Amino acid sequence: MTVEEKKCHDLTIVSINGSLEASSVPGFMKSSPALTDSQSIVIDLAGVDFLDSSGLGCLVTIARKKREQGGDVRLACLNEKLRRVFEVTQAFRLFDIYDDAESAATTAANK
Amino acid sequence: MTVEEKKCHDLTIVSINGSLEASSVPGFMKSSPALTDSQSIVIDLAGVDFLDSSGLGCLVTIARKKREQGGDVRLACLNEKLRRVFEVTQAFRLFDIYDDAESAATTAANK
Amino acid sequence: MDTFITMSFPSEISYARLASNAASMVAEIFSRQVGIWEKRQEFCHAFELSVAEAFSNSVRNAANPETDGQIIICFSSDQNELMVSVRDTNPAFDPDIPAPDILSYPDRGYGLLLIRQLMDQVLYSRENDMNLLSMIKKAG
Amino acid sequence: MDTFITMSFPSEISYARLASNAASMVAEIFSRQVGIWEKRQEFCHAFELSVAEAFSNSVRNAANPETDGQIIICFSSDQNELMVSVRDTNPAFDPDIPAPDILSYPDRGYGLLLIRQLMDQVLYSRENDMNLLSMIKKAG
Ligand SMILES: Nc1ncnc2c1ncn2[C@@H]1O[C@H](COP(=O)(O)OP(=O)(O)O)[C@@H](O)[C@H]1O
Ligand SMILES: Nc1ncnc2c1ncn2[C@@H]1O[C@H](COP(=O)(O)OP(=O)(O)O)[C@@H](O)[C@H]1O
Repeated sequence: MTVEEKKCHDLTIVSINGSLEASSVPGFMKSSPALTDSQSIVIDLAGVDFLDSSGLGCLVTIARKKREQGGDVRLACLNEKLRRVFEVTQAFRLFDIYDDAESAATTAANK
Repeated sequence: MTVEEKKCHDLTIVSINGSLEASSVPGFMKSSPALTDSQSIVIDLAGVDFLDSSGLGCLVTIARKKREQGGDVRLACLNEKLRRVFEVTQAFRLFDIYDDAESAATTAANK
Repeated sequence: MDTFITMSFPSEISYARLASNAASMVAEIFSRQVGIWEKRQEFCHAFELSVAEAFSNSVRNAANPETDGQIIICFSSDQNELMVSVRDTNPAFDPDIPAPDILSYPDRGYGLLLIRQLMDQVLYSRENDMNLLSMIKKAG
Repeated sequence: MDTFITMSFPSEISYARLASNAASMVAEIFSRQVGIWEKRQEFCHAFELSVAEAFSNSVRNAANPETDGQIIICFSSDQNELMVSVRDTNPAFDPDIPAPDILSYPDRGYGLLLIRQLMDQVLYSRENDMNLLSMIKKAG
């Protein structure tokens, strides 16, 4: 799993490539300070082919921590498999989910 | 495995996508009449991620049949794994191998 | 149902992806064999994710990570369904543990929920001091 | 060397890719563990292809395709090497069969040649009426 960061409309977009699962979650959480600070971010999941319950738990934790600090996290580009995970666990209720990272960033910046 | 055909300099380029191995060889041999007629062809292996001894045997057979009929077969775009198979079996001695399908077709057409 | 594939792995998280990929490939072969090729993606994902969850649960909840407990995965099928079972030497557990309350932002507890939702039937039993979690999905 | 993974498959060609993919993944995990990550691609390919060849040989040369012979694959390792062994119930064979003469355009006979070239050591034995082909590659 690799993680990249870029700025878009003053927002950080964190892009993950690979699978977000039990064995890669610890590395992901350490990959970027943007995941734990109070700033809003977009997480681009276009490159994520597989997400398990640990990966989901880690995204939920990021959302909780951001919101406790007044920030937010938006998700972009979930493939069919990822959408299914968000549906059957009802986790879609916790996230704004966008078709692409740019529009997620634009919407967030305009709020 | 999927197979596509296109014309380039009057030559047929057959492009394979997927793996060429014991279980896919029979389907491949039936996929196109260009593989067994007397005309020269280029086989583009850019999309082939895996080749086993059955796949190699099938390419050698195509070369033999073409040459018996006065035609030829050129191979293009072998990745590292495929090159290794051609090297350790010495099969590179039977084929002209090109970096891309276009130049294979151009060279063949100029002969 | 006949068991046709058996796999035995060390109880280590590094093998979870191997086990779940294998499950996805078995499901793909089954999808072709029984003629449900058009819904293979959903079918394969159910097996891939369920085995990933069951396997990582087995690793995480091992009573004694030092001893050599293996995780054993079996695939069985007939024309109508594919079953994967995961066996470990862990303490017994309750497979019907309720789903967590999503609105309280739980950081865990989604594993068995995902399995129950993606599979058609989940059976749990305790045999010879081992947990046996069997997960079945119907072709139809 | 300790055997750490065992897999048992039906003797059918549709499982060849599953077996060879699994071998490649085991080799990748081993490459990380023993610190030969920079040459993992060659290492994984050797296992992927050797298992593909051994597996399809087992399927193709079954004496009695109707009876339920399983193909059993085991992985063993120590710090210095990774070994995969493939066991089947076929008639005995000669693993040292000479390489075919490439200039005569042979359509087959490359399988054991590939295995011998890609692996560091190939051992063959006959045990309990089964063929056991063990293929070893050194980390160093
Ligand atoms: N294979 C297992 N061995 C022992 N306990 C298990 C096993 N699988 C699940 N459990 C128990 O069930 C609980 C719920 O599992 P799960 O729904 O996957 O959520 P999580 O693993 O995130 O807690 C686990 O916390 C554990 O106590
Ligand atoms: N598992 C096996 N069981 C029985 N015979 C085998 C087995 N593997 C190889 N052989 C024998 O060795 C021969 C050479 O195998 P190989 O080098 O892979 O070439 P090919 O399979 O193309 O003939 C086979 O034709 C077969 O007679």
